[in-house]
This record gives sequence, structure tokens and C-alpha cells, in this order.
Amino acid sequence: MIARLFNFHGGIKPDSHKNASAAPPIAAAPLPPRLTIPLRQSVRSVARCLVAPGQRVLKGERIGAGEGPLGTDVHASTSGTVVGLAPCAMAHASSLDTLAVVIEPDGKDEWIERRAFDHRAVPREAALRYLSACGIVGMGGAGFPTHIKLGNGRGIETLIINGAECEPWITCDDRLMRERAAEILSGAAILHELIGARRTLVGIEDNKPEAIRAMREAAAGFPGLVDIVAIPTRYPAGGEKQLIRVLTGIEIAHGKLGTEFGVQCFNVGTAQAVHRAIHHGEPLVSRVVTLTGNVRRPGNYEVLVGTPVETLLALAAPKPDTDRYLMGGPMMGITISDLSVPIGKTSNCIIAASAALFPPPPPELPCIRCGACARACPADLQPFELYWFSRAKNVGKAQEYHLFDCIECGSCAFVCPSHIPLVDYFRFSKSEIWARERELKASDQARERFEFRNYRQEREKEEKAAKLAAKAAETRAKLSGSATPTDAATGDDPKKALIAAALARARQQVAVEPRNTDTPHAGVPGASPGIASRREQPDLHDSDATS
Amino acid sequence: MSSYIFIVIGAVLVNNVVFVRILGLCPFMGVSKKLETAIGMGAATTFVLTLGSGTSYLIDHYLLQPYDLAYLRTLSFIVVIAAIVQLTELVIQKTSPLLHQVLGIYLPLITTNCAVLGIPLLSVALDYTLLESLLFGFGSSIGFTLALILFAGLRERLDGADIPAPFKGTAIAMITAGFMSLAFMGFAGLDRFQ
Amino acid sequence: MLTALLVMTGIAIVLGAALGYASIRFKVEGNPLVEKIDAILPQTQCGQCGYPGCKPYAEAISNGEADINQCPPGGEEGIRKLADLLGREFKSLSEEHGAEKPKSVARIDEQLCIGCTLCIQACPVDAIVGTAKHMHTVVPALCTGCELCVAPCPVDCIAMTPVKETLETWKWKYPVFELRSAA
Amino acid sequence: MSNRYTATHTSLRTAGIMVVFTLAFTAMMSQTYRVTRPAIDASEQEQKMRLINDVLPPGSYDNALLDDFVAAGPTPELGLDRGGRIYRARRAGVPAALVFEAVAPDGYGGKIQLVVAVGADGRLGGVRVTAHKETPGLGDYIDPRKDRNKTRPWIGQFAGMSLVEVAPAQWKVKRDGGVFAYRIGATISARAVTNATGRVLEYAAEHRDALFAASTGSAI
Amino acid sequence: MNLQTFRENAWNGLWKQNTGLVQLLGLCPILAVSTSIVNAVSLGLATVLVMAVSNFAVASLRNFIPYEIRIPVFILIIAALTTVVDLAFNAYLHDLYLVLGIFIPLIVTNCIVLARVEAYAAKNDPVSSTVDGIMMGLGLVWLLGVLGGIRELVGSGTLFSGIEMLIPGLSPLSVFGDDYPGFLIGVLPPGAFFTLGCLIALSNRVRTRAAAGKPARAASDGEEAAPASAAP
Amino acid sequence: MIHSPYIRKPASVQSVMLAVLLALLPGVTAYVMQVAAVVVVNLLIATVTALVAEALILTLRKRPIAPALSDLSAVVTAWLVVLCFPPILPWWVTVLGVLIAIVAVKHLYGGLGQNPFNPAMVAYCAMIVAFPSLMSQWPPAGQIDFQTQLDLVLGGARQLDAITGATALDAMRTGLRTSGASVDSVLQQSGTFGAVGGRGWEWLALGYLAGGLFMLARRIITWHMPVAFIATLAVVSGIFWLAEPARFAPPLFHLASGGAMLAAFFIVTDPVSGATTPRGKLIFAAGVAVIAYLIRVFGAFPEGIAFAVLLMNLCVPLIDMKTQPAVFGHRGSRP
Ligand SMILES: Cc1cc2nc3c(=O)[nH]c(=O)nc-3n(C[C@H](O)[C@H](O)[C@H](O)COP(=O)(O)O)c2cc1C
Ligand SMILES: Cc1cc2nc3c(=O)[nH]c(=O)nc-3n(C[C@H](O)[C@H](O)[C@H](O)COP(=O)(O)O)c2cc1C
Ligand SMILES: Cc1cc2nc3c(=O)[nH]c(=O)nc-3n(C[C@H](O)[C@H](O)[C@H](O)COP(=O)(O)O)c2cc1C
Ligand SMILES: Cc1cc2nc3c(=O)[nH]c(=O)nc-3n(C[C@H](O)[C@H](O)[C@H](O)CO)c2cc1C
Ligand code: SF4
Ligand code: SF4
Ligand code: SF4
Ligand code: SF4
Ligand code: FES
Repeated sequence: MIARLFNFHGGIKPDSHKNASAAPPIAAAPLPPRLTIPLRQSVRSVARCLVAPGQRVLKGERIGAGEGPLGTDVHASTSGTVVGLAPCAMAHASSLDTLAVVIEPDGKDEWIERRAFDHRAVPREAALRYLSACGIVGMGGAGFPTHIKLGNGRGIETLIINGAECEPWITCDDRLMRERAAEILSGAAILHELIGARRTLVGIEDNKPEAIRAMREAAAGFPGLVDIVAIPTRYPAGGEKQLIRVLTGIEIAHGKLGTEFGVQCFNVGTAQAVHRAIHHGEPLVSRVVTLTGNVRRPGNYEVLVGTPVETLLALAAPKPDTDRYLMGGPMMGITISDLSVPIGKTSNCIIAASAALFPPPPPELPCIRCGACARACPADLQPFELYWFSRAKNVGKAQEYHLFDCIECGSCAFVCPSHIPLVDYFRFSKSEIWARERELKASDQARERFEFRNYRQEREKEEKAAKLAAKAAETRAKLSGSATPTDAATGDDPKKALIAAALARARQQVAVEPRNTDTPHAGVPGASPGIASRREQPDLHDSDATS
Repeated sequence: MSSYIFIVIGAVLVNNVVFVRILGLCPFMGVSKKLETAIGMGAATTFVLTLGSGTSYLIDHYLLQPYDLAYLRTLSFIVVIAAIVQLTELVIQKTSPLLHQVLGIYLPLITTNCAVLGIPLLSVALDYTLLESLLFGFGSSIGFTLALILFAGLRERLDGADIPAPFKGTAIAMITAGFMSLAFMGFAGLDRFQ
Repeated sequence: MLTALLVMTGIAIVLGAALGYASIRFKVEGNPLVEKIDAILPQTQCGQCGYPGCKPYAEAISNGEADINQCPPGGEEGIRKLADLLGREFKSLSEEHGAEKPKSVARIDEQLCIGCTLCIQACPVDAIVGTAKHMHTVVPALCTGCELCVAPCPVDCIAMTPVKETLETWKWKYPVFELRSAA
Repeated sequence: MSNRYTATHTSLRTAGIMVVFTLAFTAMMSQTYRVTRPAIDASEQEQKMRLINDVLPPGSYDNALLDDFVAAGPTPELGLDRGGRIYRARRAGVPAALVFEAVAPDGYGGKIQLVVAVGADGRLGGVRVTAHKETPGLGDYIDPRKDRNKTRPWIGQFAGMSLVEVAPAQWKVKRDGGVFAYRIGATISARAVTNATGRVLEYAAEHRDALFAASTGSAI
Repeated sequence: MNLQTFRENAWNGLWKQNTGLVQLLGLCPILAVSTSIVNAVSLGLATVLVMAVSNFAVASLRNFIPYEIRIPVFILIIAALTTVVDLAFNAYLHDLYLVLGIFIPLIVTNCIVLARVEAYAAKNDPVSSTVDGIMMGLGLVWLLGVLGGIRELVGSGTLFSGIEMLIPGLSPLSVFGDDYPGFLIGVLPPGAFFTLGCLIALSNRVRTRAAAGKPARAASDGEEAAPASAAP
Repeated sequence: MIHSPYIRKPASVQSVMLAVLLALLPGVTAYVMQVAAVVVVNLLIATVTALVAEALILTLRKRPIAPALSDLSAVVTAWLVVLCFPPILPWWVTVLGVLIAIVAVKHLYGGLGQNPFNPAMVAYCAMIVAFPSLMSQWPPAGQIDFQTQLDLVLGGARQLDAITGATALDAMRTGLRTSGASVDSVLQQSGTFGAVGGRGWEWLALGYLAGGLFMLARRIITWHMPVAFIATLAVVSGIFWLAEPARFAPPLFHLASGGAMLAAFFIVTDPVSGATTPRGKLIFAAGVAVIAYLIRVFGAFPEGIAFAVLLMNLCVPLIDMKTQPAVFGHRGSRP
């Protein structure tokens, strides 16, 4: 037993609303008529498609190969036929499209050949590769590939299994711990070995006594492996840095990773998925999802990755006054604008929202600098300062005040008496800063290329001049006075003149009229309206331009 | 000793150059948009004003008064100070070109920062000794710097405020200066404890 | 009268000499400010500011010849940064130099391109590849959207296409709520 | 080395030009000063007379008042910490009145400079403020030109008073238990002037004879 | 010097580049001396004189002044001319001097004088420089007049107090009657800042209106300014 | 679109301000019972003025009126203006003061939350500078009847000397300064003083203290400001008092007199214009206490708190900047 728990600053205690959905056991969701499995499981990880329309796939068959350092493989969640590759909306605040493999299930749910993997028999790297090939990513939220988080197997003192589940309404981890404690701990044991930890702690908020009891009972089966620690219920105790702080007292420094402090943190779902992959040879193709909120039958379901949200919702029977659906918890989740969004590996909860349960925010008032947000902020930020600068679009200043230490937990917005959507301002500022960094990179590149070009032209001019001089000398030596060297130079003059004229025109247009009006200006050759009209044409090939 | 302290307190707070004596307002309004430049300007002014007060005292005491040339006071003071400023400008230009660019038009204007002439003239009028003149010049410029820094801090904060359109910019800055001057009236009397 | 002249002359000689000496001794060369300004400019190199590229415009600003609001690609944000750097008041983009536009890149209609290389020579950042008499292509990642290549093309095959949003470039919008009408 | 040479050269040149300008403009100033000086001196005398005339009727004496003075050193009784002048008015050689330069050190805004005329009989001719820093609109009623009550300015109440009518202990504003009026909200200014005037009267009573006897221009 | 430059100079000085409203130069005398109309306008006129003379002098001598000592020389010229003006007033216009006297030496330190010398007279011919000086000065005069008027009115309820010293026979106006308690802030330093701030805001508003092409509607301007003038 | 979080605590600016008004009630009750019942009339006048002024400005600026009026912040400001002003002021002084606070201080800077200065304190400073005599006329506690008070407020003839008295602070100052008396002799000679502070006014201090504790319990304010203010005032006055008990009044006198308690809980705690970081709050409140003491004892104004608050308001941006708490993962570093 751990003698001492530590504290983190701030935090909030919203009503938990967990009882309703935590009561019934996890049920398997029925096979949907169609599965849409995005090749991109998170913003960072992309995969290359391995199947073609018409192809039959088995459950667990690889359909996408991870690309790049953060890629992990993607698998078919059930057996059936690939009917197409189509863009589908991502479960992301932007609702932008991403490419997905559409599978029509054949109803047999036929697995590929599953074989337990003896991770002790192979080198560590091979085990990590295996996990990657099983598509194991973090199921606690960020979807970060687990094999990368397992690192090089050295320097980790403490492995933490995150069973906090601090957001209200969500109960998938709770149910998972109650029902599959042994699997979780088995997964934890594997992670423990792979990462080379000295000890393993499981942190569970003390509002889940059953889960704690179940985990403790299961822990008896793994003597000496884990400590199950009940931590005080306070949002966001499940945040990685907060949990590490509570359990170990370590404060992960800004810009550093837990590993550099000898701690690594995995979600309980991740641990269970690792267990399934190693001991049962099953890639990650399903997860537990909480359906709750304004529904008649709240509960948890084992759902295949790729199941569209709309088909899932029928299970919970949303009440008629439901006006929108949230994916994730009410603190950090997103509103789903398109119900065809598929369940992904990190989709832990769907909440049916009604005006009564989730009233629209009252009008935003000015900040009165009351400091409530600062008291609630688990990152010890001064959210109102960040807000003040973000609102004025003074994002540089916001960054100076440590904008990037904000974990977007929403505690500040939760307590703000002025109902300011603080997190939205922070997200705005963050993406503004990223955009500026991209622009800066682009402009540095442009400057370099421009300067290089000038240098090159200069050099070419010099070379040409030298050549001409040599030629002239030669000519002069041959005959006397008939051909002048300038004649030779005129060869490329027309082009230069054209460019100069174009530059002049460009400048003139600017001086005379705004560029995209379409009245041709007297004296300016028809170029200007031409450009303008062409710019306005919708373009068929812009994917080339942007990829 | 305590009279020296009162000279400094008086110059910094009670009779603050900017808010009570109403001197040096152009740089006060012009160079207070950012804290860094405010500090730079404050430092430059402190240097010039302290040096100027001392030099002015010497000129007045050893050249003008003995030869009964009081009418040359303004002229000689301002010329000497202008030269000091120009020297400072040349030196800053070399040693800290960026500070120079930022202070741009204000460095030459230090000369006509009326405080720079006003304070030496005042210390002659107050019949201060050399040490007192130096303290008075130094205290006044510290008062100026203090005003400038506080003002810059406030203006940086005002950047984000939803100020009515016509008041944006210099108007609200002027009004803020008014409130500051009101606040500084609170120091009244603190330089003459009985 | 004589004493007055003597006193003032003495002062003048001392000061004049000191200043003259200092002006030589502390002479400065080069101007680090230009680099700072240039770093803020977007490097589109489009010439809309009225100078042949960003660097010359930066030099012009530093010499006090040009105002800070002449670069449309830099937009309000750029002007704001320049104002900050130079301790000047912010002003909105000068109308005669154009308006801020969504970022675009050039695209060559490969069917029409005759391979004349005129666009290559116009492009300030060498973002167009191709050889004489062969089809040319714009490398979108390098194109700054300056439009300089558009006019020289004799067959009008270059068009500017706005850059589309991707997951990488998607931005959170500035929060706006009905009750807070903009200032 | 050549650099050094240039520096010297430039220094000399600029110094030369500077000297020329200085000479020219100083000469211009000196000339103006010389030309205007008599006129200015005359005007200053005239102004001083005007003030004195306010407190002492011009007909009440016949000597050249401004030339007949005693230079007082630092005199705390008169509030003079740097000295000042005391003019003597005589009528047909007989002492008529003394005109004191005095200072009330404890005004709201600092020193208040006064001229006070005291008749040979110890009666106040009048009091005038020559310079003060009292708050405009509040404490500046001590200057009759700024006093809103033009018909009976506040400072007029002193004319004709003497230590006989008002005992020294009563020579205070009413609020302090004395006899003189003050304006509510600006007692400090009134108190300062009243007390200073009282002190002048006492000083005058004490030193009257010595003052009239002293030789012109002498210091006491 | 033609009519065009004259117009430009006048427009710049009186409105477009007004020293107090736009350039924010020469603020100290503006704020310090505007406790009453008479003081304010008197100083303004004295400044006009000095600016005109020094602009003329510098413009005439500009070709003889080396760059590196220009500032000391300019200041020398300004200071000398100011002293000369001061002495001349004292000697020959003594009554006026009694009113203006203390303000005249202050002109030396008014940075607008140096600023105009440096920015205009050092680069232009003597005639237009003189006009520039006069116009800039007049821009100052009207602003000082308005500022002095408002402050005097708010602070003590009178107008033109002190006029009797300038023009004997005239007497000040007591606008609000003798019972007006006097809103002292008006004449104290904070009042100076507030009033100038409000005037700048008003001028901003007029300017944006004019820029927007709409005729500045006097009535609604008045309304908009109401909160401003309610502020002391 | 609405983004997360989708749930919020049922807190609002209105509820915060309402709590402040409630917390003021014990003090106001003591005021009515012990000093001058007419303060109720003043509160009414001030409230109406504040609301009307706010509505007018918002109309001019074409902003929605309802949310701004219902947030009650203007009422808090108006009440604090009244509680700092002498109760027998003519009504127009109160109106002018509230107008300055609401129009010139709050709305010129953009309204709620944006003013760098404490509106009520600016109003006090502006009025004491503009009308020093009116603003120093305090009625002796409980000695004039309501009708006379009402006449004074609504503009009857003012027989000032007869009615007004000095406040405890004023009496102490005048006693010590002009007549060279000792603290003890001043305390004994005059009917102005009660057990520890001004007679009757002590009860007000107690009322404000009670209200302040209520706000602390409701977490409207944090402990930093009141504790720092009271402790600093006690320590500074204690040092002077111990050094020269005859010339300097004891700490308890300073704490119970004037607006010390009102300031400790309601004025320095103004969230908008005060410092916001924990260390900043300590510095801010301590600074107010020191300056207020110096002005009270050595300065030109009888009560220095308003100027002290204003002066510290000037420093707030710098204080906040320099006292940013270390962010998670940055212990030991600041922006
Ligand atoms: C660019 C990047 C690189 C990362 N590299 C590592 C790594 O090398 N090792 C590791 O254990 N975690 C790594 N992480 C994972 C983070 O530390 C964190 O565990 C993950 O983002 C999940 O965080 P969350 O679910 O709390 O949001 C990386 C994250 C990012 C964004
Ligand atoms: C505010 C906040 C709250 C979080 N709450 C939880 C939680 O309750 N349970 C959880 O497993 N992960 C939670 N996370 C994610 C963790 O930070 C961390 O990413 C995760 O535990 C890493 O495990 P994984 O890589 O297995 O997903 C939260 C993250 C944030 C930012
Ligand atoms: C800004 C300000 C300026 C003041 N100026 C003067 C002044 O010039 N003369 C004066 O006697 N009192 C002045 N006072 C008033 C004093 O502080 C003090 O209140 C008053 O003189 C006492 O008068 P009373 O006893 O009649 O109330 C001023 C007060 C303030 C706040
Ligand atoms: C604890 C607390 C204290 C306050 N104190 C003041 C105050 O001293 N003066 C004031 O004008 N408003 C005060 N207010 C009200 C409000 O903050 C004030 O109107 C804003 O400054 C207006 O932007 C206070 C509000 C709270 C919650
Ligand atoms: S909680 Fe809201 S009102 Fe309070 S300081 Fe934070 S942002 Fe401002
Ligand atoms: S969202 Fe950011 S600022 Fe707000 S409480 Fe969470 S970490 Fe702090
Ligand atoms: S307008 Fe074009 S060339 Fe000029 S600075 Fe801006 S991007 Fe560069
Ligand atoms: S391709 Fe065209 S638009 Fe793009 S950078 Fe080159 S010239 Fe400019
Ligand atoms: S600094 Fe005083 S007038 Fe410009």
C-alpha cells in the first residue's frame, strides 16, 4: 500500500452522473450493416490502405499499414467485403474528412488465425513491433501508439495504469475494471515487463468502490505486481500529469515526457488491449463505449471500431428531446455534427445531450478577474490572463504566460462566473500560434530560396559577362569593328523585358485598382481580369496543391 | 541628511515631474507603449538629467553668477544639455543600435523633454547646492522613469480592453495619465513632515 | 558683453569638439534593424509593397522611406508586429497596395503549358520546375502565392488556387457569441 | 592613424562652426540685453511700486521709498530665511510707515510671499500676496485679484487693524479661536497669512525705532 | 511658396497634424498653462511668435549647419530668439509682459518648436517655414483656447478671468453665477489630462466620421461626447 | 458551435455581486443605527444613478443593456461610493461621484472587468480634491435627527459649523499637528472617540468585519488581501506607536477608524482593479496599508485609503507580471 498520496493544485468536482450507465454490465453491440474504418486513427497517425474494393477481409485482418514514425496498423473489425474507400467525417472538432475503408459485414464475424504471442521469447523490439502490428494505441484519449510509449525499456521506475476515469458520465473504464480486472492486470504485467518498470500502480478515483474492490481481488492473482490506489475524486485526476503527481509526487516539467522522470502512464483499456493482443493474438478491433445522457437505456457496450455512431445510438434509445450528441465526456468531448462518424479506438463515450441536462451556456460576460479559474486550474495557470491576451489576439503574450501548459481540461470554463468559453479562446490561440509557426517556416524557406536565386542570377550574369567579354575579345581579334558585343547580349533581352513588363504591370494594377475586380483598366493589357477570373474558378485539382 | 531624503522623496513622488510639475509629457506619452522602451527611455533620461543638473549647477555657479550673466542661463543650460544628449545619442547608436532605433525620434527630443531644462532651472531657483542639485535631478528623473514604467504597464494591459472607439489609443492614455496624476495627489504633504 | 561672449565661446568650443570627435569615434555601420524587419515580412516577394522584394522594403522601412502598412500578404498581423518593433502606432493596410487575400498557390494547367520558361524566370523563389519546351509544374510547398508568374505566361495557363484546409492546417476559430457585438 | 587625423579635423571644424553660431547669437542676446536693460529695470521698479501702493497710499509719504530700505538678513519672525528688504516711508523726514517683505511659510502649497505695510502707529496699512502656490480656485482667494468677492476681498480685513484692537493671542482665524474670517474648506491658507501678518506686526512693534534709525541700505 | 503649399501648411498646422491632438508634442505647456483661456491663449500667441522667428532663422541658415551639431545649434538659435523675445516684451510691452512673462522662457523647452525646426525648417525655404511655424502655432492656439475655456468653466465657473489685465476695461464672465462651487479638478493637473483626452477622443471621432465620408453630424457628435464631458 | 466543456457550475457574476451586497448589509445596518439613517436615502440615489448611467452608456455604445444591468456590479460600486462619502453630502455630490465612477472610470475603459482603477476610489479621490470642504463634513455619530440629515442631503441651507464634526482620524490629526497635543490627551478631550475608534463608527467596523467573514466563507474573496491589509496596517502603526506613543495613535485606533475595515474586505478586494496572483494580492494589500498609513499620519488628506488604493492600482500590471505563480512543470520560473 502506498503510504502517501500527493496533491495537485486546483481541480473541480462536477456531479458525476455515473450511476445509471455504470449499473448494467458490458453488452456486446450488434454488428452494424456497415463499418467505416478510418485509415487515420488520430490526427498524427496515418496509414496506407492495403485492400481494394471487392476484397473479402477477415476480422482482425490488416487493412492499413502504419506510415511514418507514429503510424500503427489498422485492422478489419469483422469479416466481410470491402465495398469501397470513401471519405468520412473524423471524430475531431474540425469534422474534416479522412479516408476510410468501408466494410460490409458478412455476419460471420470470422477471425483471422489467432495465436498467442510469447513476448518473453523474442527480443523486446519484436514485441513492440508486434503491438504496433496489432494496432494498439492509447485508449485514454490521445490515441498515441503504445509501442512508442514503451520506449527503450530502460529508466522507468513506475508504471501507472490510469483507471481514474475522472470525467463525469463516462463509465467504460469503471465497468471494464469491474468485469475484466484480471485481463487488465495481465496486460499491466506485460507492460510492466516490456517497459522494465520497478513497480506498477493503478490509480482509481475513490468514487468507484466496486472497481477498486474488483481490481484488488484480481491483484491477489498477481502477487507483488501492482498496488491498487484509491485517489480522491477530483477532476482532472485522470490527466496524465495530475495522476503522476498524485501517485508519485513527481511533477513532469514543461516540455518533458513522463519517461524522463521515470514514469509512464497507460489507460486501463490499453492494458486490456495489450493482454488480448499478447495472450489471445487479437488486434485491437473493439472497445467499450459508454452510451449515456438523455437516453432510456444507458450502459456500456463492446463496440467494433468503425461502427457508425447512429447505429449504436438505437441501443440506448435516446429520448425525444435530445438535441445533439457528444463524443467523449462533457468536459473535453466534442459535439458530433454528423452521426455517421465511426467509433474509433479512443471513443470512450457517447452522450445524448438535451437542453435540460446540458443547458446552452448563458451569455458571455466580461471577465471580472475573480480568479476562480486560476484556483481551479490544475496546471497552475492564470486562465484569465491567457484569456485577456487571447481575446486581444495577442497570442505571443499568451504564449509567454504558458499557454502551452494548458491541458484544455475545461476546469476554468466550468467555474467561470462570467460564463466565458475560456478553453475555446485557448484553442484558438494555440492553433493561431501553430499556424504562425508554419508561416514562419514557409517564409524562412522562401527567403532562403529568394536569396539563393538572386545569388545564382548574379553569378550567371557574371559568367555571361565574362563569356561575352572573352567572345568580344575573340571577335575583335578576328575582325575589326564590325560586330559589337552588345548584339550578342540581345539574345535574351526580350524575355527579360517581358518579365520586367509583367512586374511593372503587377505593380501598376495594384496602384490603380483592387486586384480582383473584373473591369479591365484602360491601358493595362487584359492580364488583370484574366487572373482575377481564373482565381475565382473552382479548381478540380486542389488536392494536388495542398497535399 | 533627512533634508536630502526629502528632496528625493519630493522629486520622485510628491512633486512628480510628470504628474505634478507637468514636465516631460511628450516622451511620457510617446515612449510608454511598451515596458521595455519605457525602461530604456527612463534610463536615458535619468542619465542626461542627472548629468545635466550637475553641469548646469557648475556653469551657473562658476560662470554665470560671478559674471552677472543670469540672462544667459536658459541658453547655456540648454546648449550644454543638448550636447550631452547628442553625445548620449552617438554612444547609444554605437553600443546599442536597437535601443537607438526604438528610441528613434525621442532621443533628440530628450533635449526638449522640458524636464531636462526645467529641472536644472528649478534647482537654480531653489538655490540648491551641487549635491542637492544632483539629488534633485536624479530624483526627478527617477520620478519620470517611475511614471513611465507604471504607465507602460497600464497601457500594455489596456491593449486588450474593449475601449470605446474614439477613446482608443492616445485619448484613453491621456485619461489614464489623468487618473495617475489624481493618484499622485495623494502624496501631497509627504515631503514636509513637521 | 565680452564676458558673455567669452563664456559662451568657451562652452561652444568644448562641446563642439567633443561632439565632432564622438561623431567619428562612434560611427556605426550596418543596420541590424533591417534584419529584424525582414524577419517579420512574409517573404512572398510579390512586390505589392512597391519594392522589388521583401528585403528592399525592409530597408525602406528602416530608412523611414516607406510606411509600415504596405505589405498585403503580411496582413494586419504583420503590420501589428512592425508597429511593435518600431514603437509606432498601428495603422490598417494601405488601400493602394492591395488587400489581404486568402493564401493561394499557383497551378499550371499542364494541358496548355507550352514550356516557354517565362514563369520560371519570374518566380522569385524557384518554385516552378520544368525545362524548355516541356510541361512545367509548380511545387505547391514552395510557392509563396506572389502571382508574379501569372502575368508573363503567354498562354494564360497559370491560375491561383486558394489553399484548402487540412487536418494539419485546420484552425480553431475565434470564439464569437451573439451577445458580444464586436467593438 | 589617418582615422585619428580625420577625427581631429572634424572636431575642429564642428567646433569652429559651433563657435561662430554661438558668438553670433550670444552677441545678439547681449546686445538686446544691453538695450533693454534700462527699460526693464524701470518697469520692475514700477511694478514694485504698484504693489506697495496697494498697501500704502502714495500720498502718505514723500521720500523715494524704494531707495530707502534696510536689508534684513534671515529673519524667522518675518519668515525670511534668505533675507529681504524693509522699506521706510517718511513724510517730511518723519517716519510714516514700514513696508515689510515677509513670507508665510505654512501655506497649503508652501511659502506665501507677502508685502505688509505697518504704520508708524503700529496700525496695518494693508497686506498683499505677491507670490503663492495655493490651490487655484480654493486657496487663491488670499490674492484679491483672484478673490471672487471683489467688493470686500478677504485680505482687506486686515487694513487698519493693530495689536491694540486685536490682542496678539486673538490674532488668529476664527476657527482657531481668533477674530479673523476665513473661507471654509481652505483654512490653511487663511491661517498662514493671518499668522504671518500677526508676526510682522509684533516684529514691527519691537524693532520700529531701530529700523527707522538704521542707515539706508544697511543690513540688520 | 504658392497658394497650394500655403493651404497645405495651414491645414496641417490647424488640423491634420495638430500638435496637441495628433502629434502629441508640446504637451507640457498645453497642459500646464491651460488653466484659463487668457493664460492659454497668451502663451499660444507668444509661441506662434517664437516658432515663426526660429523657423525663419533656421531655414535661412540651414545650409551652414553641419549634421552632427544641428541639434545644439537649433537649440541655440531657439533659446537665443526666445530670450530676445522675452527681453523685448519685458522692455517695450511691459503690461503684456506682466501677463505672459513667466510663460515665455517655457517656450524654449516646448518640444514642438524644435520638432518643427528639425522636421520642416531644416528642409524647406524660409518663407514656407515661417508659414509652417505660424500655422503650427495657431493650431496650438485654438487648442489651448478650447482647453483653457473648458477647464476654467468647469473648475471655477468663469470665462476670461484675467482679461482685465490684458485688455483693461473688459471683465471676466461669471458663467454659472457666484454660487458655483467650482469643480476644482478642472484646474488641477488631472483635469488637464482628462480634458485633453476627451478633446482627442472628440477629434478622433470627427476624423473617423470625415474619413468614412459621412458629414460629421454635429448633433450626434455632441451626444457621443456626452459621457466624455460628464467625465471631469 | 458550442465546444466543451458542456457543463458549468451554477455561478454567475450576478450571484457574486449579490453576495457582496448582502455582505455589506451588517455594516449598513450599523451605519443606520449608529451614525446616520440618511445613508439609506443616499444608497437609493446612488443605485438609481448608477443603473441609469450604465443603461445610457450602453445605449450609446449600442451594446445589450440587460446583462450589464443585471450583473449588479454597478450597484456594488454605487454602494461603496456612498459608504466612503460623508452621509450628509448634498445629493448632487453623490450623483456626481457615482457618475465619475461609472462613466469615467468603468465605461471609458470598456465596462465591467476592464477598468484598471477602482471606480469607487477614483470617485472619492476626485471628489475630495474637487470639494475638499464638502467632503470633510461628517456628522457626529447619532447626534442629528433624520429630518435634519434629510434636509442636508436634499439641499437645505447648510449651517455647517454647527452640525459637522471632525471624524476620529481628522480630530486626531488636527489635535496632534496644530495643537501639539499627545495622543492620550486628544483621545480624552473630545466626544468624537469611542472605545477604540470613532464613537459609533466602531460598530460599522464590526459590521464590515462580519460581512467580510461571510464573503470569505462564501469564497467570494480569498484571505490574502484582508489579512495582508490588516496585518500590515497593524504592524506599521504598531511600530510608530511603540516608538513614540504620544505622537502616534495605537494600531487598534487605525484599524477601527475611517474606512479600514470596509477597505480590508470590500475595497482592496475588488477583483477587477486589484492584483490577482496570490503573492500579488499580498503585495497589493500590504502596499495599500502602508501608503494609507503614511497619508493618514503625514500627508495632506485625513483618510488615505482611497489614494493608496489608486496608487497601488497603478502598480497592478507590474505586480501581476512579476508575481506570476510557477506553472505546473515550471516551478521556479516565471514568464
Ligand atoms: C510529438 C510527441 C512525441 C511523443 N513522444 C513520446 C515518447 O517518445 N515516449 C512516450 O512515452 N510518450 C511520448 N509521447 C506521448 C505523450 O507523452 C502522452 O503520453 C500522449 O500524448 C498521451 O497523452 P494524453 O492522453 O494525456 O493526452 C509523445 C507525444 C507527442 C505529442
Ligand atoms: C484533463 C484530462 C483528463 C484525463 N482523464 C483521463 C482519465 O480519466 N482516464 C484516462 O485513462 N485517461 C485520462 N486522460 C488521458 C491521460 O492523460 C493519458 O493520456 C492516458 O492515461 C495515457 O494512457 P494511454 O496512452 O493508454 O491512453 C485525461 C487527459 C486529460 C488531459
Ligand atoms: C487638492 C486640495 C487642495 C487644497 N488646497 C488648499 C488650499 O490651497 N488652501 C487651503 O487652505 N486648504 C486647501 N485644501 C484643504 C485642506 O486639505 C483642508 O481640508 C482645509 O484647509 C481645512 O479647512 P476647513 O477646516 O475649513 O475644512 C486643499 C485640499 C485638497 C484636497
Ligand atoms: C469582492 C468585491 C469587491 C468589490 N469592490 C469594489 C470596489 O471597491 N469598488 C468598486 O467600484 N467596485 C467594487 N466591486 C464591484 C466591481 O468589481 C466593480 O464594479 C468593477 O470594478 C467594475 O468594472 C467589487 C466587487 C467584488 C466582488
Ligand atoms: S473565472 Fe472567469 S471571470 Fe473569473 S477570473 Fe477567470 S475568466 Fe475571469
Ligand atoms: S483548460 Fe487549461 S487553463 Fe483551463 S483549467 Fe484546464 S489547464 Fe487550466
Ligand atoms: S508586399 Fe510582397 S514583396 Fe513586399 S514585403 Fe510584402 S510580401 Fe514582400
Ligand atoms: S509559382 Fe508563381 S505564385 Fe508561386 S511563388 Fe512562384 S511566381 Fe509566385
Ligand atoms: S516634453 Fe514638455 S513640451 Fe514636450
